[in-house]
Amino acid sequence: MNVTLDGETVVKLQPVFGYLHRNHEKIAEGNSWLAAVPYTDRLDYICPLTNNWAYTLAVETLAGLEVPERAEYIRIITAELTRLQNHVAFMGFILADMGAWGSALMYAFREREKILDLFEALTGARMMCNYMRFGGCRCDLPSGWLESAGQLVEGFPAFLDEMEALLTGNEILLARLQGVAPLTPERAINGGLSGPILRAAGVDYDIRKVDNYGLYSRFKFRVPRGRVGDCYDRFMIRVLEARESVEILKQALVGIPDGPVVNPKAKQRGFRPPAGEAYGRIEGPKGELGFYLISDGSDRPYRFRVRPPSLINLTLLEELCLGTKIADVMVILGSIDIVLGEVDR
Amino acid sequence: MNFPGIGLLKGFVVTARNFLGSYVEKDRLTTRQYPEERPKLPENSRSFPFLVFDGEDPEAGMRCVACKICEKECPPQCIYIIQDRDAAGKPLKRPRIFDIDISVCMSCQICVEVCPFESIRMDTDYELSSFDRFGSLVLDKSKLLKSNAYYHGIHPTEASETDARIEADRKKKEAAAAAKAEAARKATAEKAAKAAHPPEETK
Amino acid sequence: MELLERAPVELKNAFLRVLGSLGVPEGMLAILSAVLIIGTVIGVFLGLFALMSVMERKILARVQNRYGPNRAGPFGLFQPVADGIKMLTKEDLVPRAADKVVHFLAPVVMMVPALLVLAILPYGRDMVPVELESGILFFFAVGAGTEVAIFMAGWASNNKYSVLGAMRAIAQMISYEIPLVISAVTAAMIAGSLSPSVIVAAQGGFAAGFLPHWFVTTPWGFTAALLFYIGALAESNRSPFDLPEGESELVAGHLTEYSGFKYATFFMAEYIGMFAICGMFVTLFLGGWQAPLPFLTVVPSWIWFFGKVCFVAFTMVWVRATLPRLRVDHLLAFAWKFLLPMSFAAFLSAACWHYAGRGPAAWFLSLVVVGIPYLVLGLSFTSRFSVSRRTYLFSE
Amino acid sequence: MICESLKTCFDDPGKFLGEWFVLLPALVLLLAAAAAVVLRNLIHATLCLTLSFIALGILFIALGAEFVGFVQLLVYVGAVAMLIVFAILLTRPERLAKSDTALSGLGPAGGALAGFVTLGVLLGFLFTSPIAKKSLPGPASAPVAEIGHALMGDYKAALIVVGVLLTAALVGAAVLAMEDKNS
Amino acid sequence: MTEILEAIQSAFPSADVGILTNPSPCAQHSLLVAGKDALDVAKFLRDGLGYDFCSNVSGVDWPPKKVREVVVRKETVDGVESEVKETIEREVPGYLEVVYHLFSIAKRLGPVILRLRTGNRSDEVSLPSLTPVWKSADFQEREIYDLYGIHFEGHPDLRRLLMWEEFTDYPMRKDYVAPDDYEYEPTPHDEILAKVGPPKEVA
Repeated sequence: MNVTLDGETVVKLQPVFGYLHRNHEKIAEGNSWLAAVPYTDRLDYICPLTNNWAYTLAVETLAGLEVPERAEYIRIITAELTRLQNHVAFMGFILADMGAWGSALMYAFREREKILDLFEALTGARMMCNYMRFGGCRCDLPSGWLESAGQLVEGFPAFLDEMEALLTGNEILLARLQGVAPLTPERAINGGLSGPILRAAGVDYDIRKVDNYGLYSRFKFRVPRGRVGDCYDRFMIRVLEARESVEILKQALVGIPDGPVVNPKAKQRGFRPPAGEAYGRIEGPKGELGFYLISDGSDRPYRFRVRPPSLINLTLLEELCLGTKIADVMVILGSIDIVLGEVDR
Repeated sequence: MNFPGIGLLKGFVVTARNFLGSYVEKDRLTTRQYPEERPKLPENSRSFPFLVFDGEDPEAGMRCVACKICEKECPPQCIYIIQDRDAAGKPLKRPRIFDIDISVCMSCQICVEVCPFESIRMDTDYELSSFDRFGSLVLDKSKLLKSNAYYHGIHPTEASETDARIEADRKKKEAAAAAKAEAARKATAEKAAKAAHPPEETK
Repeated sequence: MELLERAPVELKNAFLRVLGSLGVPEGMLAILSAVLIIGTVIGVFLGLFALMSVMERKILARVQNRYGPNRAGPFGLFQPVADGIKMLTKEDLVPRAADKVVHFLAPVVMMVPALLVLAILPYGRDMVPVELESGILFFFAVGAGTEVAIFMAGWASNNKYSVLGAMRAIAQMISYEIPLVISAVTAAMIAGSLSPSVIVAAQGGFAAGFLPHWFVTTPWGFTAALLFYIGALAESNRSPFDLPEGESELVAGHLTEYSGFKYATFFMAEYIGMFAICGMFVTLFLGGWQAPLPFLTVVPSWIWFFGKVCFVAFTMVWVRATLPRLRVDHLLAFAWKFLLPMSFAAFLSAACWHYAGRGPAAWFLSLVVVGIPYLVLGLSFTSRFSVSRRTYLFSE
Repeated sequence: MICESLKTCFDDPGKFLGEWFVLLPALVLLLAAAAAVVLRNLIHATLCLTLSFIALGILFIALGAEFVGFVQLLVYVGAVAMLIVFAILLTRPERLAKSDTALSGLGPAGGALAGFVTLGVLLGFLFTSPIAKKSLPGPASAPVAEIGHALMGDYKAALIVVGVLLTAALVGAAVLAMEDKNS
Repeated sequence: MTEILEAIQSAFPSADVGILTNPSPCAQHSLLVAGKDALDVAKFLRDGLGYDFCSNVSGVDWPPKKVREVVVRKETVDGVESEVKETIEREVPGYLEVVYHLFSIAKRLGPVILRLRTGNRSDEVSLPSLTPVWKSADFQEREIYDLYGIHFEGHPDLRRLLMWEEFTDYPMRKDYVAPDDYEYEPTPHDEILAKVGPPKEVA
């Protein structure tokens, strides 16, 4: 981004995009519906499984496919694991931005590696999972996966306490985060913010509670909301959400039923959804991730549009940064938590 | 008690615990010395595709029949198949050229899913870097072909499931063939029987 | 053990006697002994610098649950050799629009104070390279040279990042020099003289058999040591105060346009400066070469000195691994609003401790005199960031 | 003469150094001050000024007045030089490389004249007034403690006055800075 | 959806707003609004009905396409009335379209889909920008301008979002042909195919 300074304070700020633009939508329109799934891994490469879920959810609303219960449970478990590792990685990244030389980052990545190993055991790849299919998941859980996931979820609160001891009370961190770039709820809604940043500004809007997609209504979990909406709130909301995800995981790992993993009637290869359009969205770790699909009955999507939470959360970046110091610009950009794969698509 | 600086002290305690812990607990020292300690990959981890052949001779036992479904379905279009023809030019159920350009392949495993003949599977070997950007990054048929035993080595459960499925298909086909042969035989028998008695009806 | 204690000095004299017998004139011997001392001191500190550049990365790594450099040589000990060769072979770019002369002079001017300062540190029982009557004053007088060097580096590179970095560095060093000087003067006041060896001597002896008389054990001493430590961190641009060159948005501050061996000289000057200020911290508050326990005096004194210096350097790396960076206005506000009044409080409490007879009663009196301002100032400073105030609403 | 002084350097370096040592920083001082005046580039001029401060500090130390030398180094090099540099940096950042006040024709002649006149007056004063007659006092070996007592003892009033003056100056600077911040 | 339409028509009798049915099972019907009164409808939707969250803005390109229709025409052939089914080819003119998905945060209401259509695909390609109403549409409209070429009036800072400034064409349009002047990167399969030569036709 081009930042114009007057001494230390920011006068003008213009974000510049397009360096990682590979026109994901044009590629998807050239390939079949199934071939688009591996490309969704590359959108927000920190949370591949939630991207897959958003795309398959949109296709299921388009074609009206039902998803068996076991597949819904697996989807919720993998999505919550992804949210966990994304929020933990966020804590590490924002500390690295503030110059803490990577110690919080390394602890976060130590835990994230365990989650990625689980993904590799299930889907075959740590980050490029390509796991969800229309009407369910590609393959069932390997033996012993649930036990290791249980162990991980068991040990996670202890790790979160350690991270909070290192971070939340730290006076320097408080001085640098509190009171920086506050945001009012109306401005956040009008600016199209979604996800943890919107809830940090005090708006109670979590798509898992609003749309109740994918059996989320069956699990008891709380949605934290901030009051001031500054960088510290955005940081704390993610810490509290990580704890809520651990709650959901505990309930899901216990209650997972047996049964088919994919809807037997759904055809994967020559899949031709009926003509029409659909907008499906989920609560991704970074915000509302939506897919707007238009199909004209052929085996290629006519229009494949991704609603990128990272790009739209940057709409208010200039407004937040005016009048702050350079060191704050780093912290504000860090607190919005963007991934460039999703910003530029 | 909340006197100023308590947050910093707690932070120091955490880093100290990690510093001392890295000498004591195994969990707090996670680096793997790669060349010496190889990572133990989980069972269904995947790197690049390879072709499975049964029995000993790679060419003869190859399962692939060059139906080109995987070539169509591959998202980045990195598979090249040219069907084999015998001397008379009649297309054979075997690929003459089967190249996978692993510099383009994103190991998404869709070819494995769509292949009706269970002939392409995902390998786990990840040390494929080479100096030559063109020649050695395009694996031709000879480099791709690996025996079913090797397949059992890397993905035991998946391999046994595939074998079970192939067994079931073969048995079903034999049963169908036997039933067809049976029906054909019955039909010829009736025809023969009809041929034997036609004179009565024509009186 | 006595021999080991006097080893370095005896070695030097023996060497000189051999030379003397070879007919070298008397005058030349004096110069030679001076050169020998300088050589050993610089050699030791360069060795420490090399060791420190590896140990810092290894300690940081261990804090972050990983190994740190262990490929170059056993346990990565040849890493400094590798870094040195890399620095030597790297191309030394000088920007076209830069001010060539000043650009070249900056690392030299940076190196001079870092080395000069080593002259007055008491390394052993009576092993002080230069016995100066006002050693502490010399330390700060020469220390001021680094600011000039940083300005020269910042200005000569003719690039806006380095000017910004240099301005920040100078503002930071000036505002942290005052608490540094006052806390050093507190220790000097109690010891009654500005010369380091007298200060170390004043910290000799043991109270109640095992408690050493170090200044850090007294409440005013502990606060003065803490303030000196924070000042030291700021003075050598390390960890929470590495604003000038460590910022993620200031590229590398005043060092942006330096590469190759000039960058290595800056790097070396920073480390030797850090060791020098650790040495001063040890001399002023941790009892220089005094042994911590009575029966431990058998161990030669200079081992204690370098042991303590390494321990303080370890804590500096530990701080660097934990704390994020301060923002510029917090940095300056912290210096002027918190450190300065606290150093006056420490000064006052040292006086109370002295005039109340230095006994346990005096100990509590000075604790009170230092404790109250700490709580008052601290709470007023952190009242703005009340952690507990932030409650979060949860909805089902 | 050179070889004779070299000989003394061999047998008694202390005496040899003592003699020449005093002149070296004085020479550097003069050269740096001259350079500070002549140089066109302002920043180079400031750096030469700092060099002259350092040379003055070393001169004091060479004459034995260690305390004063170190204070000179600390105060002038540490703070005053920085002050001058900051002042230059903040006031005229753009036309800094080339200072446009070139030495016009009349300038150097007038300067030299003024220089010699002051030199004459100084020398005249030096040789005539009674104070100069007294022999140069030996290297002042006043230990720091004595200076401390003197400051706190008979020069108490002077110290307090200087203190007040300094605080007044600081307060003035703060008000000035405050003013143009919100103007 | 119908009550929203009534509300809009009661508020703006002159506006021409229609409903577009969506054949897919999820039945997310959309409101087709003419360009001229889009701003008023948008303000009304935001303030009147509480749809304050504009979640998604997408551009869609509908190129002109031939539609074959069966038309029943009465024809008197030598006095006899007869109906003749005739298939005539009608050319439906192409247009560019912008789709807004609106949600209400407070009332937690589902997507209201607003569609604006341009005159045609070549010269009349301007639409009123809704960024003054919803700030979130800012970057997304810039992206549509960049990839589709729809010019948004009233947009505070209409520049290309993803492409570089000098880029002239609109890549997401259906009739976009990728220029082949990008730095040609020799890919391995060209060589291999060259070596193998085109598939030999039957001799």
